Amino acid sequence: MFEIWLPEFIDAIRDTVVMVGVSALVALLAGIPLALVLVTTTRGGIFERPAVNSTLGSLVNVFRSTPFIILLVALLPLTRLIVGTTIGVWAAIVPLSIAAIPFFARIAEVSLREVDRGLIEAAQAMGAERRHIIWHVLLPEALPGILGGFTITVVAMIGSSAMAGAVGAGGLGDLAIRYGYQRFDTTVMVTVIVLLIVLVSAVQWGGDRLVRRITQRTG
Amino acid sequence: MFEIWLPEFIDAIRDTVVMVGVSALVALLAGIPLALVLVTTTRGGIFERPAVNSTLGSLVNVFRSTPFIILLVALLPLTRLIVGTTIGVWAAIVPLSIAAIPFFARIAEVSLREVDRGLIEAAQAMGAERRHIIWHVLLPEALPGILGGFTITVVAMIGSSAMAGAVGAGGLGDLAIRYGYQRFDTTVMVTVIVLLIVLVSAVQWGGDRLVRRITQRTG
Amino acid sequence: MADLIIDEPRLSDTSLAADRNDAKSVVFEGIGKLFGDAAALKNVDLSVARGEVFGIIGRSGAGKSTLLRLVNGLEKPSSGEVRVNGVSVGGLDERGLVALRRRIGMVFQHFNLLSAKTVRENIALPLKIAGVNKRDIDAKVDALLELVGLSAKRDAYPRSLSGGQKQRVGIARALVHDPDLLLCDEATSALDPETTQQILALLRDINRRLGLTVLLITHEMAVIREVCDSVAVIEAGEVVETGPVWRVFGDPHHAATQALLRTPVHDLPPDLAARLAAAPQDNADVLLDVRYTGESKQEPDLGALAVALGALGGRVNFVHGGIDRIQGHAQGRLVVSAQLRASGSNGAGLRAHVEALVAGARRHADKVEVLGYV
Amino acid sequence: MADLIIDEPRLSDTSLAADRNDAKSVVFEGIGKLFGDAAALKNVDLSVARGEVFGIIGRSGAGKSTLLRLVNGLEKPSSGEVRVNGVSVGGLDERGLVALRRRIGMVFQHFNLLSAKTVRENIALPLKIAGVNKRDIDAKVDALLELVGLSAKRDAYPRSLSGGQKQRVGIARALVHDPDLLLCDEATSALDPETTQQILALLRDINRRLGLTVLLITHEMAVIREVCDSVAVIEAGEVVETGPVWRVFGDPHHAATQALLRTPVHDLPPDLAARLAAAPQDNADVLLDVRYTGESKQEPDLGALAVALGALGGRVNFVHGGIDRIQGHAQGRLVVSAQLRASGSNGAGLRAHVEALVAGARRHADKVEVLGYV
Amino acid sequence: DNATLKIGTATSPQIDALKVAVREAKEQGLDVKLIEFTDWNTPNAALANKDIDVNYFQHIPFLENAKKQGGYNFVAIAPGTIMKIGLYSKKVKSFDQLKDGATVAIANDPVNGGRGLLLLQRAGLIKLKPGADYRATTLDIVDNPKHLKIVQLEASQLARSLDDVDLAQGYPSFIKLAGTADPNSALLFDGVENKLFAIQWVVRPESVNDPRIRKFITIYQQSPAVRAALDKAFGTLYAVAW
Ligand SMILES: Nc1ncnc2c1ncn2[C@@H]1O[C@H](COP(=O)(O)OP(=O)(O)OP(=O)(O)O)[C@@H](O)[C@H]1O
Ligand SMILES: Nc1ncnc2c1ncn2[C@@H]1O[C@H](COP(=O)(O)OP(=O)(O)OP(=O)(O)O)[C@@H](O)[C@H]1O
Ligand SMILES: [Mg+2]
Ligand SMILES: [Mg+2]
Repeated sequence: MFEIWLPEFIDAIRDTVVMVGVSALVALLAGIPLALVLVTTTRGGIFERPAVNSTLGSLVNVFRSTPFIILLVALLPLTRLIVGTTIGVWAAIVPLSIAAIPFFARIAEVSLREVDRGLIEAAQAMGAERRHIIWHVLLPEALPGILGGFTITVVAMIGSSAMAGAVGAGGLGDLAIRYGYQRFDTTVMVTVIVLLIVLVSAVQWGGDRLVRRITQRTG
Repeated sequence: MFEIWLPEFIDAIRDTVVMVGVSALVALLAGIPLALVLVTTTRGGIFERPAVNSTLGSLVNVFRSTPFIILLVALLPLTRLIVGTTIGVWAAIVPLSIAAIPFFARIAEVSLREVDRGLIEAAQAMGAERRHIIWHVLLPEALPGILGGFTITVVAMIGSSAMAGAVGAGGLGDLAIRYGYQRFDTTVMVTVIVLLIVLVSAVQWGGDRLVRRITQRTG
Repeated sequence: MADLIIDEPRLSDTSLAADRNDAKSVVFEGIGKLFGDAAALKNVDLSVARGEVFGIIGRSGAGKSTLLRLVNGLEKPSSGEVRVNGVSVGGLDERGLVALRRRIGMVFQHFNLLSAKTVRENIALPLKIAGVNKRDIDAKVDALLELVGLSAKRDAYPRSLSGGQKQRVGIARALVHDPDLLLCDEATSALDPETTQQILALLRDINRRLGLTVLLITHEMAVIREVCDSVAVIEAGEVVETGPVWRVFGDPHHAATQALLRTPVHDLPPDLAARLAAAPQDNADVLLDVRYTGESKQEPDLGALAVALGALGGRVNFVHGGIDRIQGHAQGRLVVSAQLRASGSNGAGLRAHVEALVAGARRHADKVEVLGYV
Repeated sequence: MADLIIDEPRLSDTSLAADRNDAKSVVFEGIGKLFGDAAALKNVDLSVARGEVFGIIGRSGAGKSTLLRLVNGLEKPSSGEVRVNGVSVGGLDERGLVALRRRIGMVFQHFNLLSAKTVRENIALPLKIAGVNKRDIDAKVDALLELVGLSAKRDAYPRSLSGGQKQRVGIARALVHDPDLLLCDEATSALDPETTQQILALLRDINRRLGLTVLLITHEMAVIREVCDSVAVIEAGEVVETGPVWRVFGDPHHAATQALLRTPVHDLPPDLAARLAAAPQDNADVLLDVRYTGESKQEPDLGALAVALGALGGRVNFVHGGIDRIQGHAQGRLVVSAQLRASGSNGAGLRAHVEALVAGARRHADKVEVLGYV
Repeated sequence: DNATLKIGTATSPQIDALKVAVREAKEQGLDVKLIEFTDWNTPNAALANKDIDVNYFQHIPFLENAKKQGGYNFVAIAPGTIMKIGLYSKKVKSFDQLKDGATVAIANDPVNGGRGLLLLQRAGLIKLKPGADYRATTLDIVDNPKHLKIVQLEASQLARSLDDVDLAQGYPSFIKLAGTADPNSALLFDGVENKLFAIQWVVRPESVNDPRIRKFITIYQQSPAVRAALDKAFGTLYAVAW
């Protein structure tokens, strides 16, 4: 059986890694700025602007409220605009990213919110502009939490990517559902789930190690 | 149209609130102890036991790796044992809870990990046993982060609850998928999504308020 | 003989700095600050001259930190106005505030070091955000690390530093961008006396050479004596006493000031206090409290005092106390025991004898008081 | 006349405590502590008697906090052994360590208050975890709040406290469970002199009444003088000097100790230093450094000194310095200027004159030195 | 007895007709509860667990496979409707216009994915392993002369993909609801004549003679209102198998 399935597995692993990898990168690059805006525009924040904050907060809530599969459909036009097609791995990356951004932003927000007020004051006292505070205080001080949150996000995205099968993107999760689950092929299902566990464990292990490295130095 | 749909909507809201409410409670009650075990048994933790830690970490990874729908079916025997049925809202609560526990545990873990070492030392110095440290230091000091993480978990569960349709449980997300996604009924879909947004915003608002209340006092 | 008591103006003196520019550096005008319902500051009026080292003292919780934090706008006053170099801090926009703060250094009571940055990076930050080039930053940071004795810890993270090391990083960070005004909130509280001396010497040196104005909160009265030109005493949110250090310390008027200055040296040691009797006894010594306020600019004349006390009596012992020199004024308090040449048990005779001793001592000191008999 | 110089043993004295139980409270034996490659402590041997107030001083970064943290096992030694009440801390299991720690109070250098608990709850915690009932907790906490002057802040959270208020909460928390042994890491550094006095009086009182043993790190030498029985000086991780306070402070041998004691009072004031000449000039005063180590248990005889200095010369001025009483020993240093009755410009004559003055002064003091001429 | 009859179904446009039948049953004194699953396995699991009395979502081949894999002991007691599926395209008018390497979408669910492949084989576009039945997967393709790129999409997603693929398997009902094409415009239909693909009423063996189930099936099969609802959902693109 394995000779037949091996290429499928390899494809699936590649698809998952590409889907999750690219979307995670997008979520990281877009989620952190979003989290920063959410944290800094809130009441008492360094860019206090309650109107912006509540507008953006609502927008985030809209994306977080919509079931992923519906978001996926609703975003089809955008997906087509960005990647030129609505099917395949790249088409899945668009909704995956867009769902992951607000998710990760909320997680990063929690960590950013907990940065000691005294450190922000120290930066203010030395004449730091707000961008300096973000760059030199908020981000580095919240880094362990943000990284921990990113690990959670990536693992959650591996989960969501299973639903990407709906747009024919493939990947491990889709393989497990379509072949293993829906066709009662337990061997395939178990194999795929083991692969998923390995992937998730690798992500978790890497994330934990990084966090531990940082906190061992910085406290 | 509304006269027909109103009871459906009301049922769906009730189903979602029950499903998410009960599962969230379970996730809270089981996730926090799990997070505490993860944090305290790690290297340098107060219950340092690397073997327990990595075993439990792996178990958590297994649950987090498995696609929700597969988890749901795999858990059917357990579900029947616990709630006596494999269909409906209560049958959805079991897999929802079991998926939410490791998710929330990982989020809470991030916050618990960041509790100042000096505070743990202060408790140790006064002869606190480890359960005291957990109860009087780790939990209260990480509370804002844990609450923020719980908000994220509840919102994510509102999302996952859309999949409860697999056991015929209904709820808002399921309604949106069945009518909006599978039956192309945009009106119902949009209505349901608006309801979901209201629900999610309420959860987020409540969570944020609570966190703000706590941090305003405690810093 | 050269007169020791020349009131040589210190180079850091107000008068000199004022020559350069006679504007005030910091002015508090009618400041009130409420936290919720509780008033942390009430109707504070103070002004700090340019080039001056200005001390702020007061009991724990009096409002000192709050006052200091108003200067660079970390705290907004509930009423009143703070002006720095003539500019109202409350009226500044974001950009103005940033510009102002770049001319101010601040040492925090709780250090507030960035845990994710090394000692070097912490100290370099004010320069980095000001856009100074890397070479200049490195040179400046290395020089300061040397000055505060932390060269060996340059690449350590704050969590592995001792309390005093952290505090020194905070001090270096506040000085690295050559501020005009330095705010110190108990900047030497975690330092040993020797390191404290080094830091104070550093501050004094910068103050002297560059005309740095310093606002300094401390609980160590010795620090005030050492480096401050003026001092303000805050009690329950109000300024109860202010003026040149020698005057305030030499002759404290307010109960709060007196309480702050009542250190071990100024208090009667417990072994003496325990044995003090109110009435004279046979063969007893009289215990006198002899004070020099510095007002007279007279150096305490030990010979004359001893003669005055010993001429009529017997042995004159220096039991406790001391003389400090603040800004060239010698001031302090001596607790002296003078043997009474007893006139038997004659109370009236004894009393007259004591009165004569006191009168004699008064000629050579600012205040003399009978503490009791031992 | 009653002799003032009775060496009355203080109630907290080692000797008395030793009567009760002659075991040592804390013993450090061959302690080494490495952080990575860096040795924070090297071969430390020390012992603290039961009922003693033991001071630890040293430069910033010397290893004081590390040493203290070994006592309750917050830090594990890299080598050597710490024994508390005869029990090796390293050999204790979890339960034993908890039991030990419940008999030890600790005041942290950085307070370490729980931010999520009110002042009351912070102070109550040691009792709560020990399972004391609520009534007793409340009574005890209220009493302590009163003692440290924080009754008004009982329901405040730490973040709204001033530095000194936080520190007082830390002190109250360390005392609330009536420990046998108290570890204080700069417990009064953020407190004003008056509050410091109150806290020290409190410690002294508990020490006296209940035989509390105190290990105390401080940078305030006055605190050591006030409350400590013994003191150890740590320099670069090693104990370089230890003994009763009056002896170590009266006659410091090691350079580190001397440096720590060289406070403003013990240093020559800058205005004097600037005018000091090495050779005598016409009409000059000789500046003498007169020291009392307390070894002789003699009270400084001012009369005799003044006479000795004034008999041959003229005016005798007390320029600087003071006398402290440590454990009943009067010790300190007077900088005295004595007018030279000039024998013209005759150098040899002058020198003989000065030598005579010094010889006269030596009869009444422990050490006399010529500082120079002004 | 008059305990509520529980019917499980997988979400599909069938549901409206079933709802009509439920209403009629109620009028006739039979209390029926319809449980809609959004999954293909859980209706069988629920039936085995006695949480439902009958399910109506699968055809015989799917049932046989489920019985084998899941160890279920089920009986199909009556046929229901047969749905047509077709091959739709907005890009080409006939199969020979399909370019080399064209993208073709088929269903990703086990009930219909294989049917799609069989239809492609019938259209002469691919060749499957000999003996391949409805369970065929892309792995069973032995010949693909046009190098078609076959993607598998969710049933309802197929209807949305017509703009992005050259050819798609389609359910007329979804196409109708989505309005992306004329449901009748398929290039090729899988005929309703294949009774194997009729949806079955499936029960546990002990319920074969449950009068409530029989009564409900009768209503479903005979009610004109149900028929009208079916017509509304599927137009002419279905057949009844009874
Ligand atoms: N966790 C750590 N990792 C690495 N080095 C450390 C750590 N803790 C302390 N050190 C180093 O050990 C030395 C002793 O530190 P310690 O805190 O005992 O000093 P200290 O005498 O209490 O100083 P201070 O008076 O400034 O508080 C210092 O050089 C410090 O940098
Ligand atoms: N954020 C705050 N919220 C409420 N009360 C506050 C806050 N900050 C300070 N206070 C209160 O205001 C008063 C003055 O505080 P401040 O920190 O200025 O005192 P301080 O003079 O610096 O005392 P210390 O010498 O102990 O540091 C205190 O009673 C304190 O409890
Ligand atoms: Mg303060
Ligand atoms: Mg220390």
